[in-house]
Amino acid sequence: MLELRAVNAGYGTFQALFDVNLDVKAGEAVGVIGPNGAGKTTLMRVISGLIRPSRGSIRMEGTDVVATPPHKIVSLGIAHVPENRRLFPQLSVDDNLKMGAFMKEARSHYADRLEVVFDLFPRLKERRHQMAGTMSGGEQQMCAIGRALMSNPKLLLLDEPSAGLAPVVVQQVFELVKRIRASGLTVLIVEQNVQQVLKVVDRAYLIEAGTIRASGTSAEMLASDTVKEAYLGV
Amino acid sequence: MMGQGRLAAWGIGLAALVALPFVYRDPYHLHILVLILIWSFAYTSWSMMGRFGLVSLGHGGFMGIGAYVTALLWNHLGVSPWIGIPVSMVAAGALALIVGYPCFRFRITGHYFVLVTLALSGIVLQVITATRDYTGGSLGYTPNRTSGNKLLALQFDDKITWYLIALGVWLFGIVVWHWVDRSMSRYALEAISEDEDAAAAAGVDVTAEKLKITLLSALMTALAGAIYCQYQMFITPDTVSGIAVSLQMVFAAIVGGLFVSLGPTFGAVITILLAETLRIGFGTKAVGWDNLVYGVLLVLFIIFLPKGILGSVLDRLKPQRKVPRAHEQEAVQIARPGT
Amino acid sequence: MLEVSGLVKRFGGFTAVNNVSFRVDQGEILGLIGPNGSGKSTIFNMLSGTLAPTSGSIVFGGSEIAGLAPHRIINSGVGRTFQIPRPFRRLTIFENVALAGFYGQGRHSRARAEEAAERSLAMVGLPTDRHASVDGLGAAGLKKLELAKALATAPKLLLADESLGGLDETEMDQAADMLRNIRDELGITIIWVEHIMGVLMRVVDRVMVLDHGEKISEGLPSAVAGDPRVIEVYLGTDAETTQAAAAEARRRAGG
Amino acid sequence: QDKKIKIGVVFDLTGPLAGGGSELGYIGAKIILDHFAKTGVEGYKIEAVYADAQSKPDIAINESVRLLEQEKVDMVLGFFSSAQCVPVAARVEQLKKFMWMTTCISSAVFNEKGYKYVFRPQASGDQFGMMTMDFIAQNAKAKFDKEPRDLRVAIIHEDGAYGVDVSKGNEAGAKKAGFNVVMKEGYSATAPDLSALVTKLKRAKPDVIFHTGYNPDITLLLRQAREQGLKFGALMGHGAGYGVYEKLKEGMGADATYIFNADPISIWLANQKTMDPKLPPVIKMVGEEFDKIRPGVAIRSAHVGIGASNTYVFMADVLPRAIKKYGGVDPEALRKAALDTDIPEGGTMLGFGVKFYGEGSPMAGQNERSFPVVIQYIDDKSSVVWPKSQAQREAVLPLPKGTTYSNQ
Amino acid sequence: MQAFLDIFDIYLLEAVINGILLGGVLALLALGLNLIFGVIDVTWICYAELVMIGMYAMYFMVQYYGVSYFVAAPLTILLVAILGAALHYLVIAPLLTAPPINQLLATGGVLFVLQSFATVAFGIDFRNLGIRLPVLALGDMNFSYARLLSFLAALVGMVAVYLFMTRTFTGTAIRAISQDRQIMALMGVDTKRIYLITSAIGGGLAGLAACLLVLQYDVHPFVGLSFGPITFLICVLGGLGNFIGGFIAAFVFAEIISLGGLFSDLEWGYVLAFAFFIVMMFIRPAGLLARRR
Ligand SMILES: Nc1ncnc2c1ncn2[C@@H]1O[C@H](COP(=O)(O)OP(=O)(O)OP(=O)(O)O)[C@@H](O)[C@H]1O
Ligand SMILES: Nc1ncnc2c1ncn2[C@@H]1O[C@H](COP(=O)(O)OP(=O)(O)OP(=O)(O)O)[C@@H](O)[C@H]1O
Ligand SMILES: [Mg+2]
Ligand SMILES: [Mg+2]
Repeated sequence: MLELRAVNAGYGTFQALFDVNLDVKAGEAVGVIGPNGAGKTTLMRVISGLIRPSRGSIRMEGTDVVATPPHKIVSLGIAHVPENRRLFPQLSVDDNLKMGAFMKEARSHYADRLEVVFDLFPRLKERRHQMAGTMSGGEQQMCAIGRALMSNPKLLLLDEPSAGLAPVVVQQVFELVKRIRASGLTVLIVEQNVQQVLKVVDRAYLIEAGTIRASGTSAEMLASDTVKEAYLGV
Repeated sequence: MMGQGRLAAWGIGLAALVALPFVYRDPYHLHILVLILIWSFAYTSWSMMGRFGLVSLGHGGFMGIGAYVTALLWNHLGVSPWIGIPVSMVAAGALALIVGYPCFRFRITGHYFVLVTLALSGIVLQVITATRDYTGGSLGYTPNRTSGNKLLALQFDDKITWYLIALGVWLFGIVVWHWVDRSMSRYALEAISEDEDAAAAAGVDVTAEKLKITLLSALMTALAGAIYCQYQMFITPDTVSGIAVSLQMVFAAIVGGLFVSLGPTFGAVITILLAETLRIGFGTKAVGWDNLVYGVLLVLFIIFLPKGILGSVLDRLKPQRKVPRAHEQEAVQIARPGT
Repeated sequence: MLEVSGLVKRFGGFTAVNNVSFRVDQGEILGLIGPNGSGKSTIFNMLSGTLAPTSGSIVFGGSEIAGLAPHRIINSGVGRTFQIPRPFRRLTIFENVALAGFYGQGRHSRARAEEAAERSLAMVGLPTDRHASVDGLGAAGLKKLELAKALATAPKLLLADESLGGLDETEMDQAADMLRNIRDELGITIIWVEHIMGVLMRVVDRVMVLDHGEKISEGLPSAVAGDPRVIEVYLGTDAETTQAAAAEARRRAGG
Repeated sequence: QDKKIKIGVVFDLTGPLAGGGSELGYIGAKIILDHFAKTGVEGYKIEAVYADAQSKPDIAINESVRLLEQEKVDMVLGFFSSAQCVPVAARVEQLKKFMWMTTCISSAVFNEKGYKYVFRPQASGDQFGMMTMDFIAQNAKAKFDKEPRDLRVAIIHEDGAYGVDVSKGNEAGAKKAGFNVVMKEGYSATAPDLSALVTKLKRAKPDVIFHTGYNPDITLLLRQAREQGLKFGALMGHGAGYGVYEKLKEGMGADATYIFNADPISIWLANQKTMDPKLPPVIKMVGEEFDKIRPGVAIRSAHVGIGASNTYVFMADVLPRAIKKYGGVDPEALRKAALDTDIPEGGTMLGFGVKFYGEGSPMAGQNERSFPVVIQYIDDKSSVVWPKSQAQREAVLPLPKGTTYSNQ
Repeated sequence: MQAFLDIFDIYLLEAVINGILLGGVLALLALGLNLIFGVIDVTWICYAELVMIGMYAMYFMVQYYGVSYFVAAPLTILLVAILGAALHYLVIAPLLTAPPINQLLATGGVLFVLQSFATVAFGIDFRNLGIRLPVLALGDMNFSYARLLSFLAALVGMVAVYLFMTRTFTGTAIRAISQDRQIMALMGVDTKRIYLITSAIGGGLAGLAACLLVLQYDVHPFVGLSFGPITFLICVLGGLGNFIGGFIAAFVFAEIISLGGLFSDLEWGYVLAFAFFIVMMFIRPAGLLARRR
């Protein structure tokens, strides 16, 4: 579904990604792990078009993502839940969700999608008129995921969705990820919470200093020495 | 702190400035120089606040108070400017505190602060106009010429004296700028300008710090107004107060460069010389073209040299010590209070 | 040293903190946990003066501080970190901390502030180089900077809001040790808000649990970790790991 | 070596005053200066340096200083707004340079200042104010059928030097005539809304409104007056904005008819029979030149004539004398020559004579022989209606029934 | 005492109603500015100068080329809308990441440019459309149709803009864009397009204001200065981006100006209005209609 080939990207003169190759197949859940500053967020940004790669190719179901203008990438079926949620703090929950369905294709299904999202997150329905910026961290995370789901995507990019959430909610988030992929959605997820994430994904990549250091199925990764020493602090 | 070389450069520069009128006596050019120095001082005073994100459009008001209170005291009560100027500064300072305190207490920042202060200069302008029986209204106001002691009346006919006075006042402004720049208050104000809550959590009394700099800036601006009045011996509400004057300060300070001490001075030099040259250059042959060109240049400056001319030049000279400002960052994290 | 009673905070019609009372003793580390939106940060905001309580009293070191201006509260010996780091990007790392050292300690002298800055930076493991820019810091560095700023104000009570969110596990362990050291070496009392139970439970002496703005449980980590209500609203399936961590911590403390 | 006189000429070519009449004064002065530049004066070449004061006093000061000190002009000439003349005159006097004002009618420019080098052939503002009051006083009984003390008059004025000055004359005149002054108020000429002023006028119910203003305040006031239904018997304007009929007509259409205006007489209306025979050809020349610059203007504004005539007096009378009798064009020579001026009534295009108050007089520098006239605009023509000696027709007073503002 | 009571006459009522009608003018001006300044958080300090250009456009079309008023009006609205979009494209877009003060200054430069452009192109003359609408007389009180018209236009405009902003996707995107510009692309929003649309609407509203203002005021290059600052204050007084608030604030302001001017010199009306603004900022910093914190 999604394939990255020799992607290089960075900020100004600073290069954050070096020749990254990555594949996500339809219906898969893929995890990306790695220490702080490894380039995980940068990877997500490059896929959703927030920054352009300096070199390399990105294809979504055969379409060249790099050649697509950023605001058209959503239409390819890619939805990105950014790090730190990035809601519109001064808009109500409702309006935030509405923004998620801004695309022409999504507008006609707005009401249906809203129902789906409120089913997933009843809390959002309760708070639908509250300004997003005044909600607690967990509530905001729900809103951010809800917003991404509004566009009815095929591929969901999640950047550290569990950061700062209460244990039950972290649990819920991972449950959610399971459910989301059960519903046929493909998921690419970045996480610090390695133990947890490896339970929900099929495969994972370990990224360090902008390069892919290792990849494999969850079980392989859990067993891998590289991952253990670099990551699990064992 | 200040290196030997820089100290020497300042010394030589100053000596040259002091010597200038004794060597070069063209009265019109001296006149322009005096105006540049006085306005430089006013712009520097504005930038004391402006550089910390406290964009005030109320300084026209402070300048107007400085000029009018001094002149009114002299004409109506015969109070010498030597007393009148401090009184006018106190008046401007008091007004700054009266408006500033609630502003800072109630966290009025950004656009809101700009507009509250804009209303303030509107008020001062309209009050001067409305009290036309005392201030002459939009007609303007002339301090009476003294028949007695010129020094006591702070009225001098010769340009050199005025040049030296203006130079002194300007230098005073630059010294104060550096003094603030090296003080701990600068840290506090920079912090406040980025994030008031976080500054308060570091122990900064946000209201007090802002009030201090506002007071200082208002006092200096009032002084500039009074000096301008004594030099020109004529003031109108439109030339020393009101929104237009405030905007003029903001323009010049930004064009010159807000974050370097000589930026506002540079701004004064550029804007005044530009306006004069354009006006004289186009003369009466192409009426209105001078402002057209001035406006276009202003827009270009701000788009292409957002740190001001001097600021950008200095940046280019030494790129290594660049401390990026928050807004220049590509992806600014939005920190939200309370989460 | 801190005595909070009947603390209430309302936003419009919504009650974020409802009649919460608790006390913290000298030298203790109190863990404050609760679901998202349960009012933890709001309590911190009131303790540090960032928000004024709707009602209730906060007595710190024998005097009432509820509703005082934040800088007063900081000067009287409360230090805080923010959940999302809020560095001053126009200042260098050193200046950030020196600022807190100067103003947080009641504006004594610049020398004393710079000394405090050096000590705090060293304590959290950041470079004491005077020209290093904040922009060079990653997520972990920014959390450390938050802590260094709070320490530089020479607090008697430190309010640490989620210092660890977004850190990897090694970094988390380091941070937890750091908080322990701060208490042990500097004798600073700490209230710590954290969602990572495995780390929190190993460090704290006592835990308080909030839900919907109300206190639902309080006590030793092991007891709280076993409280069914806490498990229901907060810990979920994490309860086992949490209990294990709490048990281990007790064993270590006992042994 | 060429002998020449360099004259700095300052008017407002931009900003609100430009449209208020300053630009027209500039055109008048320039026509005359160009005329003399062709021939020279007593062997002196004439070189004029023009500057735009942009309707701002501080620019006027700057430009005057620049002209005198940088361009090294021998004198400055022109100036439209009294707000500029007050500070500029003080500056020029301080520099001991020569200044010849063509307009700037406020008496405040001279009052008790004791200037030596500043001269103004123009009538002063309070004379304007007195003149219109006198006109109404003489006609109150006949036209309004009211005793003076029953006649309700309102005095409103823009609050610049000019308006204030005229209103003082109005007030003095009203007192002398014994009118009932029901309202007196100043306002800033740049006020964006005057409806409150109109409401106050409605409440005061004046028979006659004495108004001094520039533009756009006059059209704004009269438009809002119409919209709010203000009624009165007569409207007396005093120069400035009221001198520019084109603008009144454009803003008010037919309602501009029957408005009175006190101004120096327009040179095209002045009685040429009693005039020095040298002058009519000059008047014709000015008219022709003006038509080239501004073709198709219905009533040539008095401002053009004021600029032209007052400049002409200097060029044709003062300057030759300075050169011949006092040997040059330095300020001292010009000043002496100006003080010697003695032109009888009928000796200028504006009809009045010229003789300056000398040192020691409170109005030193002011022409003691100037006077304005009252004209009335009727059907796109302006006719002198007062004083009797110059009158060309009977005044229409009060406003006829059926006209917009008529209170009949 | 008697003198004091005399104030309460029919003229007071007239002043009150005149205040309401002046409010209509101000509300109309504030409408477009509120969209630009209040919602997308872009400072067009030269907003009133766009209105000025629109007024000139009306003047020349109607007076010079004899175009009917009702044909000229939509053309003017279109013209100023294009001008608004151009302003954004040329001046604001390069400055979007710069601090807001730079926008203020750059558009301040544009203010100079527009003023002197008008001076150069149209001269300094005061120009008048010469259309005299009838007057509605109620006993001793008179009201001009021109002002009634502005009032209605402001009302209709406000409702339309409000509905657009709250009901449509584009409206929601416009409200969102100032809060997190970078993330808009993730929603499938072309930020450039949203900015251009908003600027064009803002310009169009300025054009609408111009069409109605030209019925009441002379056009000259400096006409913007009379209204610019007040319009900004009204937007803030009403609460930035709050259209109903802005509407009400315009009337409050106009009443203060009108009544203040009735009781004393005209300037005191403005002094009172400005002072009221400052005090209100302390009491209700988020605008007249905001709930208290
Ligand atoms: N806007 C930016 N400008 C410049 N450099 C950046 C920017 N954002 C990130 N970087 C740098 O790029 C590198 C990779 O950052 P990235 O955010 O992708 O890491 P990450 O793996 O997501 O880390 P974390 O776990 O902390 O979120 C880091 O060294 C970081 O400092
Ligand atoms: N300024 C505000 N206005 C309105 N509601 C607010 C405001 N600040 C916080 N709240 C609400 O108060 C509740 C408590 O918020 P708080 O930030 O204290 O939660 P928290 O316990 O810190 O959550 P988290 O663990 O996610 O950080 C939340 O529901 C939030 O929406
Ligand atoms: Mg990241
Ligand atoms: Mg929190």
